[in-house]
Amino acid sequence: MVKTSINLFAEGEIVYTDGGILAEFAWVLVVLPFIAALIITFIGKSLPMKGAEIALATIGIIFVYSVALMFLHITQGIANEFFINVGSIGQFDIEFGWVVDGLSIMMYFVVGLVALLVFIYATNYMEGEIRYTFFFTSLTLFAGSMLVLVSSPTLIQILIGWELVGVCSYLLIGHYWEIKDNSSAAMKAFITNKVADVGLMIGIIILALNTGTLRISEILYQATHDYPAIKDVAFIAGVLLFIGAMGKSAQFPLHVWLPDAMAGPTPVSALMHAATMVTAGVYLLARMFPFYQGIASEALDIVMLFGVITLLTAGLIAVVQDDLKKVLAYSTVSQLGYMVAAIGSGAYTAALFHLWTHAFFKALLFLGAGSVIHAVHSNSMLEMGGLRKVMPKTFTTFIIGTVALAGLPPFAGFFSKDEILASFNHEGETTFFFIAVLGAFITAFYMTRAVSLTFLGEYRGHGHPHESHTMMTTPLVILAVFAAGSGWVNIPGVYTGFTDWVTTRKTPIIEYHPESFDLYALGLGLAAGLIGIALGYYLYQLQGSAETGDNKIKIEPIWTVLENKYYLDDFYFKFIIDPIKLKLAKAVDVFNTNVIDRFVNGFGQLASFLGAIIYNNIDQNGIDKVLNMSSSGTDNFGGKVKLLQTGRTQQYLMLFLGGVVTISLLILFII
Amino acid sequence: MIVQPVLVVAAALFSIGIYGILVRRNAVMVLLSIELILNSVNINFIMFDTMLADTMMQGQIFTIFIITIAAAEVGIGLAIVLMLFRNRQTANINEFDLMKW
Amino acid sequence: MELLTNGTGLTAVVFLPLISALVLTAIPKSQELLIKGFALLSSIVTFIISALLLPQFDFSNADKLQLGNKISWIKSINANYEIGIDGISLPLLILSTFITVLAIIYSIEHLPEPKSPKGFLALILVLETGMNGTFVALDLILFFVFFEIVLLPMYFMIGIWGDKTVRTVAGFKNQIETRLYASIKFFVFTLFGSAFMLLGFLGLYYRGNRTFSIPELIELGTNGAFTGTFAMLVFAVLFLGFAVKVPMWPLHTWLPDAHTAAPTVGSVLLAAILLKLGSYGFIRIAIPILPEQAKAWAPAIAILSAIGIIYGSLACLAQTDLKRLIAFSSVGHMGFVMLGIASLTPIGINAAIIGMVAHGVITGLLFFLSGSMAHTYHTRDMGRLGGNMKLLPKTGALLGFTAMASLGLPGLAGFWGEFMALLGAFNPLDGLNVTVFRGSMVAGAIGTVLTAGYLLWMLQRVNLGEPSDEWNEMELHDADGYELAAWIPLVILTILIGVFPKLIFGATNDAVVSLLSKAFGG
Amino acid sequence: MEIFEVVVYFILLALLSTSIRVVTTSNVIHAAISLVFTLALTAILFLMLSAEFVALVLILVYIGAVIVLFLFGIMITRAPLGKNAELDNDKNKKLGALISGSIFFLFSYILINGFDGEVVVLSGSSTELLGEILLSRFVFPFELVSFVLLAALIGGITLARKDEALVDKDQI
Repeated sequence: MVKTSINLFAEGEIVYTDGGILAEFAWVLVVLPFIAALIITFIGKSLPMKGAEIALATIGIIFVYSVALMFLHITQGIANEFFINVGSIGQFDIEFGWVVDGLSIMMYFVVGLVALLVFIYATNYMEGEIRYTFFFTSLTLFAGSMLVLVSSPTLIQILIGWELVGVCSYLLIGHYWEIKDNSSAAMKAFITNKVADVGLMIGIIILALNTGTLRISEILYQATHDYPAIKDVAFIAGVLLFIGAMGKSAQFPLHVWLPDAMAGPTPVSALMHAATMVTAGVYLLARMFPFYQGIASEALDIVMLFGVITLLTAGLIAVVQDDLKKVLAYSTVSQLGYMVAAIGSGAYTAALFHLWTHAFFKALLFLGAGSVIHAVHSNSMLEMGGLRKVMPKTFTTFIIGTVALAGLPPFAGFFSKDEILASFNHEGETTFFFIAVLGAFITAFYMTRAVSLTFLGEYRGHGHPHESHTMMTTPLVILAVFAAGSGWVNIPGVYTGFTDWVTTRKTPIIEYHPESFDLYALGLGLAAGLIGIALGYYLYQLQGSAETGDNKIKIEPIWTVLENKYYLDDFYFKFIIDPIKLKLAKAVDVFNTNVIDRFVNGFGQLASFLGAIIYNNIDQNGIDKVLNMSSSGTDNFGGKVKLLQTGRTQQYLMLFLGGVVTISLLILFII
Repeated sequence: MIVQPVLVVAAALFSIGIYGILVRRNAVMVLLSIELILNSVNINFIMFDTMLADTMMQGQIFTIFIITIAAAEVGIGLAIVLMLFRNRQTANINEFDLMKW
Repeated sequence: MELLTNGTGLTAVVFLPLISALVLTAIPKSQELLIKGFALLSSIVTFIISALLLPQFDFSNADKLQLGNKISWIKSINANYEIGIDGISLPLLILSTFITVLAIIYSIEHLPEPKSPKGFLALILVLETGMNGTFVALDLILFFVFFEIVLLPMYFMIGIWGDKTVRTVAGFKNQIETRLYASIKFFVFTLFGSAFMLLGFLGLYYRGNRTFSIPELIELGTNGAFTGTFAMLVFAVLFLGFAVKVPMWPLHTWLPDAHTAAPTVGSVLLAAILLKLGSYGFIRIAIPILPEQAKAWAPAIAILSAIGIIYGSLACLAQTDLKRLIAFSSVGHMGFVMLGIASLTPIGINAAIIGMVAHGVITGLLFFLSGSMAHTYHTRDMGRLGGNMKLLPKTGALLGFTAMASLGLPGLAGFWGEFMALLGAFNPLDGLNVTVFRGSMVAGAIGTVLTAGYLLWMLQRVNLGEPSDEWNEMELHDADGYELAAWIPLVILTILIGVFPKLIFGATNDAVVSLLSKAFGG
Repeated sequence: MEIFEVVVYFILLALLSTSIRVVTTSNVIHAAISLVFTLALTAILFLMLSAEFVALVLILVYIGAVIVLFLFGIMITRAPLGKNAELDNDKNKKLGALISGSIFFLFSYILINGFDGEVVVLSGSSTELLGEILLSRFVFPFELVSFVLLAALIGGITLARKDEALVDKDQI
């Protein structure tokens, strides 16, 4: 265990401590889930709750620990990092470790809280489902992988956490792998992320080679202190890292995996969309923010561009979805667009603030959706409706989530979205600002549509839905509290604690802090939200009917384009995946067997042909003949010599004595 | 007494014995020839014993031994010839060519 | 302890298996239990001796050749029995002894047809002698002898215990048994390469003051004794010899056939150790003795490696045969190893060594699993498999894990080799063509995506989904104790190396750095 | 030249002639009888060389026992009594004569050169001394030889017995 050797001074603005023993043992947060996963794997099935209790206990400990850290952080501010050397290679030290500062503590808390509630929810939701124990193993691993990612002080550990999250998502999305679509969705998620990871990997390689270190804090130090080597590659490295973030945080055009990922059980969606996985990209950008701000501001423009594109395009698709979970999925993509765009505009705190509030209300919405799906046994909103009477708790909490997402005061989304809009406005990005306002309108609209189709009107489905178990509704209630109140930690002009939390880190953050509400942005955003809700309510509740759903308001051909998700999937399959898988791979295989192998075989044939010639002409009729002649000569000679072997003793004796005499005479007289 | 003639006669006996072995066709005759050879050796032994005036008389003692062995040899040899005769009804050693190729 | 440090220990590691194989042949065929027990015991003893060498090995001087000795062998040509290990060969040697133990454990209950434990186990032990010997030999002739010893047992393993199905071969009129075609192809291909290699060795001998000693030749080579056309030719023939064994594109076509035809243990040993002999030869012989030529050839090697990575991955996507798919994946993975070597940087070569070890562990395990599955299902056709997770949960879970490890998941062993190779290729040795290497690196990075693609696709087809009805009547047995005993250590090793790569880097780094600074200065 | 030497020469001459007769006669019985004469002459020679005990043994063993054995052998093998042209292997005669002649030449050459002018001084009777030595110093070989004789006795009996097991029926 090696403590950081260089002290990256915070340049005076925020006073922080090293966090003491609590920070020193923060590795427990990371290691515990993996140990728990092992235990669940091996003895989980024999336990009374089939392993869920271990998962719950683990995540409970993590939550408590993160609360303790959070408390300590709020009272005194912590920024510290720890390294363990796991190998040296050339001039590089490969190090793992853990970082305890505002950003990571915020993430610990979010992951801990959301995961805990999702776990509690899942114990009931998944009851009686196939592979119950394995589900909790994966879920624990998922949380653990996310903690590996957010606790990492080195780029290499980020990469490790990054991919581990991907694998866990693969396991969880493909939970019902008996159906091919599900395993295909899991594969799609993994491979899309892998494509993005190539960007991240190359980005990390470039950064590492130009700074000579893999430690994030040292890279950031160099980025903010005029080191020439890193400056040359800042733009390309920044873009490459962002490509990585695009994969995990589902930015256009790499967002395609996320809606498909709804194939997993709902708790997985909740966890994945709220606290783990999709926030990884935003986290990475936030972690590297000083680098972007200091020397890669051109890359930030690209970040912002993609963020804005994503928030609009994904929001539009959400409007046409009939699947409740897919609406929420596209909503997540859209909200991630907000976060990424915020980072792009330089609003570090705003992005993280939105991540923070979004985690709670999106988890709430997903769990609520899960509760509904659990009750009606269908994902399609066309088979729902009128559920507010039979599922009052779910309905109430879902409404709170919706309002928070739509950005109405005093709910959480209002404050965070407003801060993002204010940042856009402040940066003078007028076009993007209006697109973001439009996004807010769309968000409010599709959420109202979802609520209307699901809870209002008459029930269109089968069976008799009823309210979910307390184990499922309790997390909903708790999350509703957070969805409502988590925005109050960063009210401009009143209390800006959140800003202090997340900016408490070793490398200073320089950004715009709104001193008070930007009334222009606030007004437009609020108006967009209200109009959206009103329009949605009008179209889907007052105009629409229970039988037909939303079929009335289709505007061709935009609707078709949206329903086909801009033909992006078709494009990928038609122009990338199928050519590779069907044509290129086949071509290579054919090349292998028919060209290279044929050549090799031809070589063999040529050799055997030559061999035949040599064999017949030279060997058989040449050398062999000589050999055969020699052997037949021996045979003939032997045939003659054998006549000596008469078997007559006297003859033998005669020969023997003759020999003896001859030799003796020779010795005596000649030699 | 001169030594040379006695030794030469012994050598002559030896050669005559060899001749007999090589030329005789009857197995018993071959054995007789072998006796001649042994006898020539005996003469040599006695001659050398006398010539060297050996106090241990080893020449004579060896001669006695040779005579004994010769007796044994004749016994066995004739028994073998007898066996062969019983099997082949002949004592002609040209008939015994089992070792032929 | 004296015995361990003066070369006796290393000699024992090399020759104990051979002696055991000889003893094994003397045990009557009916004593099956004794045969198996003895083979297992001797492999374990060999492994223990090699493990005992670890504390004797001076890790602070990992760049020096240690624990060896030098005895005159063939006086007339100045060939010596010169052995020793440094940080580069140590991990490979231990890997070799370790995998052999697992292979024999697996063979106890899972002998391929025709069942004759005596011959099969004896061949494994002979093979081990060849492998261990190659890793410790410091004399070109000795190296060559061990390099070739390896061929025979593998040839017989494939030829006798291999796949008996009849197939058509491109360009041949008659159908031929897979095992015969594969074994002959393997043998002739490899022999073809090593025949040239021997020429190269002889060339070095005559130019290099009539010595076969590798350390002496390195000393000469780094001081510029071999230059010009001569060096170019020697490197070319050495390249041919080693590249066939690696195998590098386009000399790889023996590999899929050999792997597909070989019995399970055969393909495990082939993938785990035999392929490493080639890349080890590059690091130990070709690069340090002929540094200038290595520099000249590096871009070509990098390009071939990049082609190999992409090509291997694409070929995998087209396979329907499980074992053939894994075999082609070896082409891709060894491409990463060679890309690392071609970069001629400490990072790249370290990456190559950890990549070799990781590939040995992971692909070895993959072949164990696929072999066992092929045995259980009597087919390797992925179109017929499916739902393996349901039918054989343990095997399926391990297959999933290993596939993840194989696609280079960070935190598992395979990651370091890939990532560090790309890292090395991005900034190759000064004076090398950066564009070529960066292009190869990007190709390699794309290769990682394709690797993930084919492995996940394989998992989807084999492991996931509903099992087909044809397995309903069949009695399928999940992994038994012997199989698990052979596989679990590999799983643990995969995780250990993945989490704590110092296990390998700790030994190799100093050796690699000193090797490169000797060869290229600085 | 003393009368003693004349007698010796005479004996040697007789030895030669009788021994030649042993191998040249075409009558089996004659051959055996000639051998008796040869041996008797040898015994006389021994007597003259003052080896009287050996001479007596020779007469007793050879003439008394061995020749009798031979005669039995001749009788049992049904050798044709009287002249028999078949007795010799005519093809071998010349070559045999050449070889034996060469051997004789070789030996005599060596002996004549090696013992040129050597003279023997005869001493008196030695039988008493011989007995002492034979039963003291050479007692062990003496006993051994008796065992050899015993073995030969048993061997001879075993071989010559008309045992069915030893008869090769295929050959009869």
